[in-house]
Amino acid sequence: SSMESHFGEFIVEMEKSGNIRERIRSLASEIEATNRVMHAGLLLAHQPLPIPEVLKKAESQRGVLRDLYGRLAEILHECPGQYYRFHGDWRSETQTAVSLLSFSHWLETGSLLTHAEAENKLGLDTSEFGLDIEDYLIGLCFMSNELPRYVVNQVTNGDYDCPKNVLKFLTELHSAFRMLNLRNDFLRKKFDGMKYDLRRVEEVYYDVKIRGLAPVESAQDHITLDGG
Amino acid sequence: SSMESHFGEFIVEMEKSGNIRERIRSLASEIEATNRVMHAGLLLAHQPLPIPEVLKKAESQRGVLRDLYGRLAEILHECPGQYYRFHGDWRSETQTAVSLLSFSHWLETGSLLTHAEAENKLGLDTSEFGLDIEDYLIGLCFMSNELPRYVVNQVTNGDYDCPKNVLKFLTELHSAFRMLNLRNDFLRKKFDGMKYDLRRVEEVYYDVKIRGLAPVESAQDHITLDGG
Amino acid sequence: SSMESHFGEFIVEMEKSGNIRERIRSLASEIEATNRVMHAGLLLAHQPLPIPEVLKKAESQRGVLRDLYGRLAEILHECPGQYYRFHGDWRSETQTAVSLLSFSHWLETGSLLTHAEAENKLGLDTSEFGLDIEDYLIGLCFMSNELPRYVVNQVTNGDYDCPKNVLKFLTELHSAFRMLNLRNDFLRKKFDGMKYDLRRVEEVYYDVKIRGLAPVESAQDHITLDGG
Amino acid sequence: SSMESHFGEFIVEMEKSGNIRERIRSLASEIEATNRVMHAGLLLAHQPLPIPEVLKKAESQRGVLRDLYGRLAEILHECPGQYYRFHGDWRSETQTAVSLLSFSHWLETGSLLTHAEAENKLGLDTSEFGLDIEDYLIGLCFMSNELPRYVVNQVTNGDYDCPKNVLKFLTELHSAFRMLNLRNDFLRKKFDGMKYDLRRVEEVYYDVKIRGLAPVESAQDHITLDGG
Amino acid sequence: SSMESHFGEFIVEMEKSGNIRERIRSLASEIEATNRVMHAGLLLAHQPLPIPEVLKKAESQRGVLRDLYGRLAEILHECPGQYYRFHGDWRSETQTAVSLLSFSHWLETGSLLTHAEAENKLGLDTSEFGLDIEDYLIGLCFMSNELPRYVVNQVTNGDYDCPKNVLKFLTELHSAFRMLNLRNDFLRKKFDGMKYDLRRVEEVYYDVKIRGLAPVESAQDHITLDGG
Amino acid sequence: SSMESHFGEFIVEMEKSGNIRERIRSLASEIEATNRVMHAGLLLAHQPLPIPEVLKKAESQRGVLRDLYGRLAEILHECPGQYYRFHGDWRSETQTAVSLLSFSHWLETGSLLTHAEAENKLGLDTSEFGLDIEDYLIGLCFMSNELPRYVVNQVTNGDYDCPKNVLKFLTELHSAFRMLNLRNDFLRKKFDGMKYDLRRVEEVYYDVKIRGLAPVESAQDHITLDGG
Amino acid sequence: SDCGLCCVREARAAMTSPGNIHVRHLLGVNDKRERVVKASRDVTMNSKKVIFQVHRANKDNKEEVLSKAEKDLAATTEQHMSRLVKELQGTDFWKLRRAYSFGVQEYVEAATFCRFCRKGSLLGLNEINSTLAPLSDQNDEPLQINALDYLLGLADLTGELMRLAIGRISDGEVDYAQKIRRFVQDIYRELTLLAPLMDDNAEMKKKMETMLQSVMKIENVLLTFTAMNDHGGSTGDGNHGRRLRRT
Amino acid sequence: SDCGLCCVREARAAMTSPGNIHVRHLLGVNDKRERVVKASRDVTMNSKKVIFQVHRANKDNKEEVLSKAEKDLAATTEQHMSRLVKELQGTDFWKLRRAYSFGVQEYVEAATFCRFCRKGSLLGLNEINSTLAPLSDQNDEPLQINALDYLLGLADLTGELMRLAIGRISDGEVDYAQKIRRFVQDIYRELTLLAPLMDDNAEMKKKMETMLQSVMKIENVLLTFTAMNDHGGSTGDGNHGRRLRRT
Ligand SMILES: [Mn+2]
Ligand SMILES: [Mn+2]
Repeated sequence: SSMESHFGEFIVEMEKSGNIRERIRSLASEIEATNRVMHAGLLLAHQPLPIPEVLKKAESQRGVLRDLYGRLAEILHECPGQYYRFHGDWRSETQTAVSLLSFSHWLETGSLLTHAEAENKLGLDTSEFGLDIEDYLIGLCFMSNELPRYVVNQVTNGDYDCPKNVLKFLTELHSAFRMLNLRNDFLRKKFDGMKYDLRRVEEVYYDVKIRGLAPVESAQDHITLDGG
Repeated sequence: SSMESHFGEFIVEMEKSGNIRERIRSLASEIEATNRVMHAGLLLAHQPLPIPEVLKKAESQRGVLRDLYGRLAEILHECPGQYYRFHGDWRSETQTAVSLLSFSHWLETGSLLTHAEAENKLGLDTSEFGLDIEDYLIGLCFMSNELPRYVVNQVTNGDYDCPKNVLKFLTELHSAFRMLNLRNDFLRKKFDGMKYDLRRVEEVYYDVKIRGLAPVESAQDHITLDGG
Repeated sequence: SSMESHFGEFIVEMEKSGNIRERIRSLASEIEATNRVMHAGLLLAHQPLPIPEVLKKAESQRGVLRDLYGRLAEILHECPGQYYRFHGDWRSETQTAVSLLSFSHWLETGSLLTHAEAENKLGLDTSEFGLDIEDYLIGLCFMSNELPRYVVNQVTNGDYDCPKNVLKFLTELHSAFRMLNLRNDFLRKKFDGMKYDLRRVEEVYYDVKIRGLAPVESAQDHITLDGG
Repeated sequence: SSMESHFGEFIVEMEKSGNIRERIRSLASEIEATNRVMHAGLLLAHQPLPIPEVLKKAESQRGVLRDLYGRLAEILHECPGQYYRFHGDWRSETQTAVSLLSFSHWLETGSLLTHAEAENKLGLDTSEFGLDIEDYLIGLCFMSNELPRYVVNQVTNGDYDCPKNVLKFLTELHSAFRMLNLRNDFLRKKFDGMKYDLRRVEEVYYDVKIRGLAPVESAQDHITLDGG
Repeated sequence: SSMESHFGEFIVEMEKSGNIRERIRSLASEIEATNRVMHAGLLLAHQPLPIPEVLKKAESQRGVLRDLYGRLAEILHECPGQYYRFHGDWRSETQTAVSLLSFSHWLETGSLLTHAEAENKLGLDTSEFGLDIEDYLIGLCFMSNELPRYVVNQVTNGDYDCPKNVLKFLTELHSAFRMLNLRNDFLRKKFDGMKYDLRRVEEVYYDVKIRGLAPVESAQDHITLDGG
Repeated sequence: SSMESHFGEFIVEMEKSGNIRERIRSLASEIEATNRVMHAGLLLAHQPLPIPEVLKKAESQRGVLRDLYGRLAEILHECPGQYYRFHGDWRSETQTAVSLLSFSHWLETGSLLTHAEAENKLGLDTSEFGLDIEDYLIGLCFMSNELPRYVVNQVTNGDYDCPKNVLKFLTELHSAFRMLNLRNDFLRKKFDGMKYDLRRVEEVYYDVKIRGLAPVESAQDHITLDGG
Repeated sequence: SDCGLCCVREARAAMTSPGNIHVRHLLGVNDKRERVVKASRDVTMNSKKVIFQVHRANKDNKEEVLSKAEKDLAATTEQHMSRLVKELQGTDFWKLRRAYSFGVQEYVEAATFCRFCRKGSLLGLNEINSTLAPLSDQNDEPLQINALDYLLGLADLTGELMRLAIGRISDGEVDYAQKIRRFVQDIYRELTLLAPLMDDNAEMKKKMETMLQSVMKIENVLLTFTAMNDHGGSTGDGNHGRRLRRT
Repeated sequence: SDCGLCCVREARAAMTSPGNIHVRHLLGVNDKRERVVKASRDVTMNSKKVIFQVHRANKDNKEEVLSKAEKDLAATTEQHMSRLVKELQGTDFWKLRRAYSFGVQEYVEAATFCRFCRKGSLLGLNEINSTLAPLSDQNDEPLQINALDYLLGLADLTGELMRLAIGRISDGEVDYAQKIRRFVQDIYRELTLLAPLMDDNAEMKKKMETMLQSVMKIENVLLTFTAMNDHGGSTGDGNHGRRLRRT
């Protein structure tokens, strides 16, 4: 019938998009597995090991991740303009990846992984397939959640410098986030949680400082904190 | 700090997309209101009124709808490639609109509103902002859900021809849908519900026929049904 | 201390409003008990009993209800302007009361209990303590939910007139509601449910009619339905 | 039909109250935004900055807040006796506002912002549209929640006087609250949380004192504490 | 470490069984697709077509099904004793397959597909990988759900013999089920549904009989029915 | 009907037990209020006041409490054997009462309030209405939760003897609890909390000791502590 | 070490007094609750079997099937309810209620179901409790099923009656189904008054909803089967057909 | 009547073949599942007792208490795990898993807890399974605890280790607590990799969250107790005090 011929047109199109979705989902689950391995590696940061050793494992996954995002980009190039159609299928994995990359970046350099650096580490180019800003920011919130535990364990492992550095970093990050006018959504909720991380790190820093364990501050430190 | 300047870049971008989303949501709620008025008009089809009178009210909203979709298209033209980013904000209203347009089309012509006709009625052009196929198909499922009630009320109002015609239409629609290889998602669930509509219409046709109320079938009818 | 004297001022005021709330809650639970007895009485409508007998029990509670609302009004007169402060404590009971009163009114007269009549039956005056319109409307929705079951049982009990009358009443009620521009809230949700009641009654009417059990319609009936 | 004319009466009334609610909600979200800005300013109190500088930002928002509450009052004057009908739409924002105003007041003066002072700062007059006592009290509880963090950071920043002063203030506030006979509701729950703030401040005071960091107490101090 | 090697073994094991599960799920979705095709064929039974033609399409899928179950059996042979570990992944598809096979068997022979015959048609051997009895029984319930629709459409298509035959079959099936002690909730619920099918078929049978459309019954028929 | 009279008996019974429950709940809330007053008195223990003065207020409530439990016992005598039917309605208040009584007992005597003494203070006889052992034990856990705060404040107030005494008491209490087989989840969780109290008290003890503030220990003390 | 010992000593002393079950439970010696749970599970299982047995009855085998079901019920009473009776006394009825409530509810469901099928009437709580009395030779306070468990069991009964009604209609016993409808409507109405008065009525509230579904299922089936008794098309000549099957 | 009979006849025939447990279950004759549930409940109860027993250990009574706990564990194995072993064989392991899984998890928790307290090491699944082997004299396929239940039990173990760590710290055994921290961190890390691979991992996902809470509780307690070892004020002269107690 004419109805059948009409529906016939849809078959190809639905097959095509269904196929793309399936390939994306399969890639997303590979990304998740890679994240898992990287996460397990970074968990060693809580134990008294030298940082380079901790980073080694995470680093080894970075190539894998880059490769997977490369394959994801290829698929998306097949269907221009449909980035956001399939976004839901990989976004949560990307947020986790950002949180892991930014945590290991911070361990290594003590500074924030920028949006551009994150895109770079994932091998993304901003032209067609970039890193969604919200995903980047949510990833940073997830990273922040790891910091209080890290500080606690570092102090237990005898590193009394750590709380002050983390506090400085987190205070700056928190106040940078506050500049954004967040809607009442998932990102806002995650950001609201960041204040508990900050408070916990302040507490640990207080504990270290009142016991006279923190290294003596120079005047310069003060200035940096004020501007944070 | 450098972190602040880095976050400063996000402010503009997030403001911009937040603004677009707000405008889209506001349009979507206007579409919803228009759908309600159109729906109220089509509900008269369940009462013993002449079809043209029923369609009059619905028709008057078509212009409004077209205008609203025109404004939606304009917004989307501002942010090329992001159709699917905001799709979730208007898709449910569009599905309802399709269901109403296809029901009134069927009342008027007895035939299925095609995808192209639906786009045309909504004033959409396929180049940038077309009607998503799944939304179209879900709209048809919603329309199918209205048919059993329509048949029951028509028979109550003394129109014994109706069940047979509806049955023929629905049988064809159902078998056209069956050609599609649906994933396990919302559309599939909606389509699975269509069989209950079909069954109910068959029951009404049975009621009418066993009581000798249905008009005598010609041989030709038989053939058409066979091919359905 | 000065803080204590400052807080001392609050004690009296909080005691007072706490006391009022307690009395209102206690009254509300008496209203609920009265509703329960009235409801149990009206459940007899589903059994083959003469209507007057069914109504007798419900009627006997009407005096009790009126008395309780009288006492509620007295309390509210003690704290002018605070009707809505305590509204949440009795509104659900009032909605149930409206549904029961309007159902028994319909059983008796076949017509809708108006807002003014409902206020009158509850002994409320509109000046200070009236019946909130939304509570009234929600009560009507609850009443509508009872009608399909009533129709089913009446037909089983041999009353074949019933479906048509109920259908006429419900169709009118439904279309009157549709005139209102309801927000997306509780009332809207309840109203959306009314369409299932309507559909079920249509089905029963269809069953009766196709089997030739419904009394023959006069032309006048048609006209009334058309205008519904 | 008569039913339609009956419902017609409701349309105007529902439109009116719906419109008021919408305006109130929009104002409430403006209040929320203002609170956010004020909060961001007060967060600087946790860093080693001079108090006046911290207060400057918060103060600048006080005019905005006052203006917004003025507009809220105007709307409520349109519908006398319905303060509590819409109370739920702005109460949470008002509680936050009270917490911020009382915190900045305490930073400035070291004393509690009274209910009358709070009304005054918000530009409310008690006749028609006053500050609900519970909202005021909940606001104080929220303020109390900020104090432990403040004390911890002040000590970290080298101010060893702070714990004692805060402890004195909080002990008095807590014991003033205890005079109230709170029902089992939200306020009670918030107040119950205040004891954790008190305990934490006691702990910090202990830390400072056992290390001989606290300034020597005079006999007078002792007396004040005893009476707290 | 030894812990790592110990857990490493589990990872291998879990990956292995995860792999098996994946292969099973993929097979299950192939079975589902095959069921859909077979179902589409059998749906033609509701239209006025000769039975052999209807069965042809279904039959063609039987080989496919048998092949798929063969591959399923192979996978299960790789992990002896773990039939029930993965059972949940294919059981619903198997129930559907049984319902389709038993329906087409009944269309062809008028008799029930036994458990052994079902296993045979699926190419299963009872030793390692048999057909779970509950799946078989649930499949029969699903088949029963199709019968009322079949009867209604057959009568509409002019076959007045059909109701009596179906009624006899269903009555026997129902009374056979009654012998089982069904404590399994799902199966029992499905069996409860069979009562509705039976009732509906009976209803159609009486509709036909009352109008003198049914072929003349012999005395023997009566007895069987009453004793059903 | 006989059914009505049968159910009528249940209504009487349920109303009776509902009435009992209401009276018990009302008593429970009086007990709670008394506990609050007693608690407020005992909170003074955290300030530098002589113990007898602190105990005076608590003591004055003991008569009230005893009276309330007397009335509770009377109600329970009306429904013999139903102690545990209503237990949930007063158990939490009783646990609090035990915690307060045992805290004031410890302040006064330095020893543990035994189960028999607790029953005695509440005026309970073990025959019909005794003190449930779990309630008693949970009460002790609650008391333990107060001790760290007490120790901290006592040290702040200059009493350096206190930590050692509390530590000895708590160590013994903890090891006594360890003898019990706690499978009850709530009690076990509370007991887990006791470990934290113990740890905190120990910490304060060492803080004091390390600074030479604690009175000189004899060798014997050491042994007891180590073995705790 | 005085403090600790006193507490434990006390508990140990209490252990020796056999009536003081809560202390012994606390010390992990007493497994009464566990035994009650096990007995309750057995009561549940066997009661379910009785109910299913009753569903097998039809016009022809009714006497035989019902007798068998009643015998099974009696066996459940003697073998499993008796274990509950032996374990429970006095304060246990309420203290351990959660451990046996489900079993007792299912038992009430089975017993009242048998009675309805036998006599068409409601088996009262007193009657059930009087059958439990002889099981306790040793206690002065024999187990009494409380009204709450009885009413909760009754609520479940309506589900079985719904199944029964639909089955009876399929067998042509429409009048019997009408009788069930009336019976179930009455129970529902009475429980409407009672449910909100019951202790902790969340469970009952949920059952009330299920019960209303069951009542309406019966009503809807009866609608098409009795009232809608077709008269042979719009000519409406029929006083034959199914209506003849009713008597 | 052919149709009905064939179905039932088949079922009845199947009943006579003892291996075909699912048919017999369906006909209500087989109560194996019920017996497995009961045995599992007993295993749970007795394992919990063993765990609590181990918590009573301190430096002084460690040997005595641990030996008693190990004896109780062995008794649980012989008296109750053996019942599971007797009931289960072959396909039952997976078909009836839900009926015994909780008991086995608790048993794993108890056994691994004993081993950690005794030797500070992780008791492997193979070791547990080898203790079960001798219990089955009749089966050729003796019960093997599967990896899923073992890992789920291990997840619960961390909760007990958390309690142990806090208790040990209060007793001054800070180094022991450090050892527990390390052990629990390792388990958590390994399970991070494993959890998502497990069948139906919703249960494990929930346990992972609880486990992280437990790990962090240990870490936080250790923070204040070791690192924060106070040096006697800001003068920081101290190399004495608590630090001396560690060794
Ligand atoms: Mn049941
Ligand atoms: Mn555990």
